[in-house]
Amino acid sequence: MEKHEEHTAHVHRDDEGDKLGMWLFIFTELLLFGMLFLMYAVYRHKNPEAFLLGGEELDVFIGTFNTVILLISSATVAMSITAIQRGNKKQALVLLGITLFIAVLFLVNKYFEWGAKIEYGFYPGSDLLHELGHGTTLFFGLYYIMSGIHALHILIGIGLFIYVVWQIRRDKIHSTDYVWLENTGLYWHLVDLIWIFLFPLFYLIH
Amino acid sequence: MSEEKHHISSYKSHLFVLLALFVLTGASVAVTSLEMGPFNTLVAMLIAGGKAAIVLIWFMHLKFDNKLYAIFTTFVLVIFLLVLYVTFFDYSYR
Amino acid sequence: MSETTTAKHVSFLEYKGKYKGILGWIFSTDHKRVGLLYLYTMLVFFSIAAILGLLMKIQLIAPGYTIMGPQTYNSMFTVHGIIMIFIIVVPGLPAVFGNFFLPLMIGAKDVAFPRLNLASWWIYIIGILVVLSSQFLGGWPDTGWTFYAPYSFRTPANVLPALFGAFILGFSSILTGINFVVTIHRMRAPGMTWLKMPLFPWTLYATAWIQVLATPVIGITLLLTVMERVLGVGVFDPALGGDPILYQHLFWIYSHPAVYIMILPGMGAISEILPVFSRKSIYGYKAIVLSSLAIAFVGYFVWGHHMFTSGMSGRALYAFSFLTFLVAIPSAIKVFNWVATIHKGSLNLQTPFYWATSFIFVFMIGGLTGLVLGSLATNVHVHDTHFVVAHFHFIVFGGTGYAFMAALHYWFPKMFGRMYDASWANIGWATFFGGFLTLYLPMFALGLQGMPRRYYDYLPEFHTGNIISSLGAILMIAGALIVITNLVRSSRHGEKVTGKNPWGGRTLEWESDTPPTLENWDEIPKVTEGPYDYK
Amino acid sequence: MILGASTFVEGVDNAFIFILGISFFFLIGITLTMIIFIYRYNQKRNPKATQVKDSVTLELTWTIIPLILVLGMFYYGYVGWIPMKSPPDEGIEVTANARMWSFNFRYENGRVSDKLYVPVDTAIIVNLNALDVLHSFYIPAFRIKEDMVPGLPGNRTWFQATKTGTFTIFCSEYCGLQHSYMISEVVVMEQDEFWEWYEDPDAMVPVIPDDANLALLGRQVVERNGCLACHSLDGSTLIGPTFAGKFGETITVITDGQERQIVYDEEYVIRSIYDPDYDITLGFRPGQMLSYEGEITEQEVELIIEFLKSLNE
Ligand code: HEA
Ligand code: HEA
Ligand code: HEC
Ligand code: CUA
Ligand SMILES: [Cu+2]
Repeated sequence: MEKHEEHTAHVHRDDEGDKLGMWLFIFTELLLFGMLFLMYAVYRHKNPEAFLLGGEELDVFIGTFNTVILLISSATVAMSITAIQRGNKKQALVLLGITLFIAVLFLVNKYFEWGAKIEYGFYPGSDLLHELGHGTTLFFGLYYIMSGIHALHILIGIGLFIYVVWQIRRDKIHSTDYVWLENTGLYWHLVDLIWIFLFPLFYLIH
Repeated sequence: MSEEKHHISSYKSHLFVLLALFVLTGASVAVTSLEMGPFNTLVAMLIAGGKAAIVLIWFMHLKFDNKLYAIFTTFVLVIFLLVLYVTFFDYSYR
Repeated sequence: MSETTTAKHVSFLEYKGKYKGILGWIFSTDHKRVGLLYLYTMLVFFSIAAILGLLMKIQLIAPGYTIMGPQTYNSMFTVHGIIMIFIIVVPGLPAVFGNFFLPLMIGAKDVAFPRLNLASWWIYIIGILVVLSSQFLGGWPDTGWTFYAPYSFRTPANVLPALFGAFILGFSSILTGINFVVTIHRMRAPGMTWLKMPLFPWTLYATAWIQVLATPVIGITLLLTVMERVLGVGVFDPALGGDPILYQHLFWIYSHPAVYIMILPGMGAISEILPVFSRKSIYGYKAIVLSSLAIAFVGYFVWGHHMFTSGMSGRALYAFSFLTFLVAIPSAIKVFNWVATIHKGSLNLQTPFYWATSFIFVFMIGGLTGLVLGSLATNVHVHDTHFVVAHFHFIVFGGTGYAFMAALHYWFPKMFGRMYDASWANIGWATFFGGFLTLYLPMFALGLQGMPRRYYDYLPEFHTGNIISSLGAILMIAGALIVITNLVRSSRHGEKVTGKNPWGGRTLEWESDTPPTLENWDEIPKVTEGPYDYK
Repeated sequence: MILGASTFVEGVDNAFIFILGISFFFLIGITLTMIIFIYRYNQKRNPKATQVKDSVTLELTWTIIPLILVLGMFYYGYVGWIPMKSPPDEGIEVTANARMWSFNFRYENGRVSDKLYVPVDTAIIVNLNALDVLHSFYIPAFRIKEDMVPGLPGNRTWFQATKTGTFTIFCSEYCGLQHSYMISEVVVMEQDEFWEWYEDPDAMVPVIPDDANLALLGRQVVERNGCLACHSLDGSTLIGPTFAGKFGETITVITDGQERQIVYDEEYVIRSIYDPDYDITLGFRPGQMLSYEGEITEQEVELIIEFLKSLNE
């Protein structure tokens, strides 16, 4: 029996196409969060007072801190791309290391923040929320859902970064082939982008 | 496609962008303590929009990449805002 | 690539890769094989859902209990709806013919992300299994395919698998969409400018954008419904302050654009078939392109027409009604252009042409009754009655389904290298068409009389219509069996097709071998003419 | 069109006629054109196709004419519908309550009925209220339909009947198992007949004659309130536990997450009706049955108990 060539997919490389694909994926994410923002808008419109009061319960300091570190991590990712483009592997790895560290730090902060809230009695279905009424229930319901899904994205981002770091060390990602890093970077900026809106909407309303 | 020219942003420009983002973050925290009623949210959203634009344009490279991405992104935002607007045809007049 | 040129000349049906037999299919990244995988999967689940439809019609043949109790009936239309919408018509033409023919029609070797493409199929299968697992995890859901809050978290039935499965199916849809947009942007053959691209890829392009931009909405909505049911977060539950109408908004923000996901590729297929069988270039190419894009865009903002009686504000009602009428115009433009295309043609009356023209007929009925639904005063009367059921069967089944059949017959020789039996195909079509009209036309009358949908039982005054309709279902199933048997048989035993181009089509796919080879072309074709240049 | 008996009928039916008229015109016109083309330009008759150039004028024509027509459709739909959204200031107010799977109607004077009784030629404003899930209030003969949404205050519809008689009310929003049996009637009466009914003193505090069959009256209460949708009388399990042969038995319930044994006695039945989630019978879900507080009077509960007792015999 004659043997046929195995059909391999990646005959041609198309970085621009990969990037377009990533952008399209980002659009889906934007709309996914967009709908959560839409829900937020609707419920805030219906329960303005409760949302203001709910906002007071959240810690502006932790929120600001998380915003700042997330911004820094966005910058380090962007810089790591510059580093790779310049062929500076070591710098790229350091910059990505910082990003990874910050990503973990963000989650640790979230963990403590959530932990404190839950201990206090603010969690979906809790008696405290029940007493505080519908608006507050909604505020915290949305808070948990939105920051939870956001945290999930951070987690996925961490996974992607680990993969990218590994690939850089194996020299699979280098100064002429770095679209993986670029796309991971885009993804990470998206995570930042979402947070830029979550922060004022939940922490800064008084 | 590696033949296509790539724009390489310098570290310095990234740091400038970061600085701008810090300033805006500070501004939005500071502004919260002012009493402006409904405008508080508006201002907060405008600042957040500005930050988002900065991230999109510089960090996400919309300025230097194929213009297509910028067009698509605008288009997506327009759709989202219109959906939001149309939804409020219901909620504003209930 | 260094290997022997002979390898390239084996048809995609026969080449051997790393795996043998069925594994060579389910692990193949070849877009043509992936397309056929979708086709076979759909065939199976379409049959299941069709049988559920038939059982429902038998139940409705007389008032009261005939063959099942209300719980069974309610889960039947739910599962029927979920399968038909999320598993059959949403992936529908893009997954089958898009996968198979998009690269061929634009002169590419494969889609942009072949492995992702295969992954989409796997995700699709997983989604299906999760949806159907409810059968073994405590019974079928009974919410209707719309999962309206708050019933979907109040019902004792098991809705979680269905919600979760539909969520997974959404991913498959998104990935296909991304794949197609990138393919079309990046992989058109040299010389194929946007305006030299055939119409089927054009509609796939518009569809893919809707898939990318609308599907996440249903994703998050279903996820929230899951959370609501499990954790009681309160976002939709009125008992906790949530707004059930907001659920409907979110659901339809996806599901209305989704109906255009279903119909646009069908329209594209019809726009391919009519010129070929008229030996005449399509009338109003640009108008059809523009109207596809317009449908995709305006289609985002009309979702509220499913909610005219939901308790929304009056202002929202007329805004949505108005926009609904606007979105009907591009469809009208298409119909006129199709009819103009066959004007002065030299019509070759073959089965695909019959399906295509009957498509126009049933699509008009479906679309025009859509106008009845889109107008406020009339919608209030017929909303949630069998009038709506008739509307969407006409337009989903009559539209997408007929287009699917037309496309299947049209591309059949290219896909399998064999020809179907023409006389059986025509007999099948005629029976099917007759059955279809008998089945669904009476439902319009029932709806006007006021028979609500999702009714297990009905008042005696609705009896006549239901009897006719049920008999129609049986006739139609007979027609469908003829059509399907003929196709299945012919795919193995039909007459071999020798030439590349049995119909004389002018689009690129007809320049590939029959059936196409592994990588479609030895050399990527160069395009100089428009897609429908008949001289 | 079908039977119509309210002031909305004309506007709605006009919209129907306008839209369906145009639709039939296009459907028949286009279909005939296609058939003629298929006949005329058949390959046998017309072996050579004539290529036709696109014409922008033509494209614009068949964009603009349908556009004008659909704007007309929008207009008729709007005009037929706007009165439905503008209830008059004066009229009889009725609150319609829906629950799985029955309607009841409460009048301003406190009278509650499972059918909607209204006088002819009078505006009736119906406040729509749902207790558990979505339902919909649909009277085909009046051409009105509006969802009953739990937790949506101020949702209402109105109508003015023009004919006396009895017309069906459907629940047209899917609401679960017995959705198709959630049917009631609107009885349109002459004015004076209605007011007589409305002020019927017996209806408010029904006098139960000494020799009445209490169990039978109890059965009527149960039927009227739609209990039998969930509770069978033959021992089978529907949504809730059966009524048959239960009274006086010891059953297992879950109270506050704790299982306990309890006697199915009068007190238990009263609590089950007024506070059903207090104890949940083992094997059932809370939140299915809702309290009937304020809908079923204590007197009626007593009748129900008599009826339940009678099932043991
Ligand atoms: C393939 C899917 C598909 C498509 C393409 C459409 C197309 C349209 N649909 Fe349909 N629709 C569904 C699938 C689809 N629908 C489904 C599944 C439901 C029910 C969901 C559920 O509740 O379960 C539904 C329900 C539905 C409703 C809600 C009904 C209700 O629940 O009350 C409405 C209301 O406006 C509506 C309107 C329309 C309109 C105006 C179009 C238009 O796009 C149609 C345009 C077409 C034409 C107009 C015909 C061709 C033109 C001519 C012949 C020329 C002459 C034309 C003019 C003069 C204008 N549809
Ligand atoms: C694609 C969409 C689709 C299709 C094809 C059908 C097909 C059928 N449907 Fe379905 N239907 C829906 C989508 C569809 N339906 C939806 C979305 C709902 C709403 C659910 C809800 O309310 O939640 C619904 C609801 C619905 C109801 C209403 C229930 C109610 O409200 O009370 C009824 C009642 O009779 C019904 C009947 C039928 C029947 C008899 C068929 C028959 O025509 C089926 C007969 C099929 C054939 C004759 C084809 C046989 C073909 C094959 C075996 C192979 C196919 C091959 C390939 C695809 C390659 N359907
Ligand atoms: C929507 C469905 C539904 C309706 C309507 C309904 N019930 Fe129930 N009922 C239930 C369910 C479910 C239970 C079991 C869970 C519980 O105890 O709350 C129950 C429990 C009961 C019980 C306790 C029975 C036992 O075996 O433990 C009584 C008594 C009862 N219902 C009476 C009534 C009466 C009287 C009516 C009408 C006025 C009524 N129910 C209407 C669903 C319903
Ligand atoms: Cu109540 Cu359907
Ligand atoms: Cu729609």
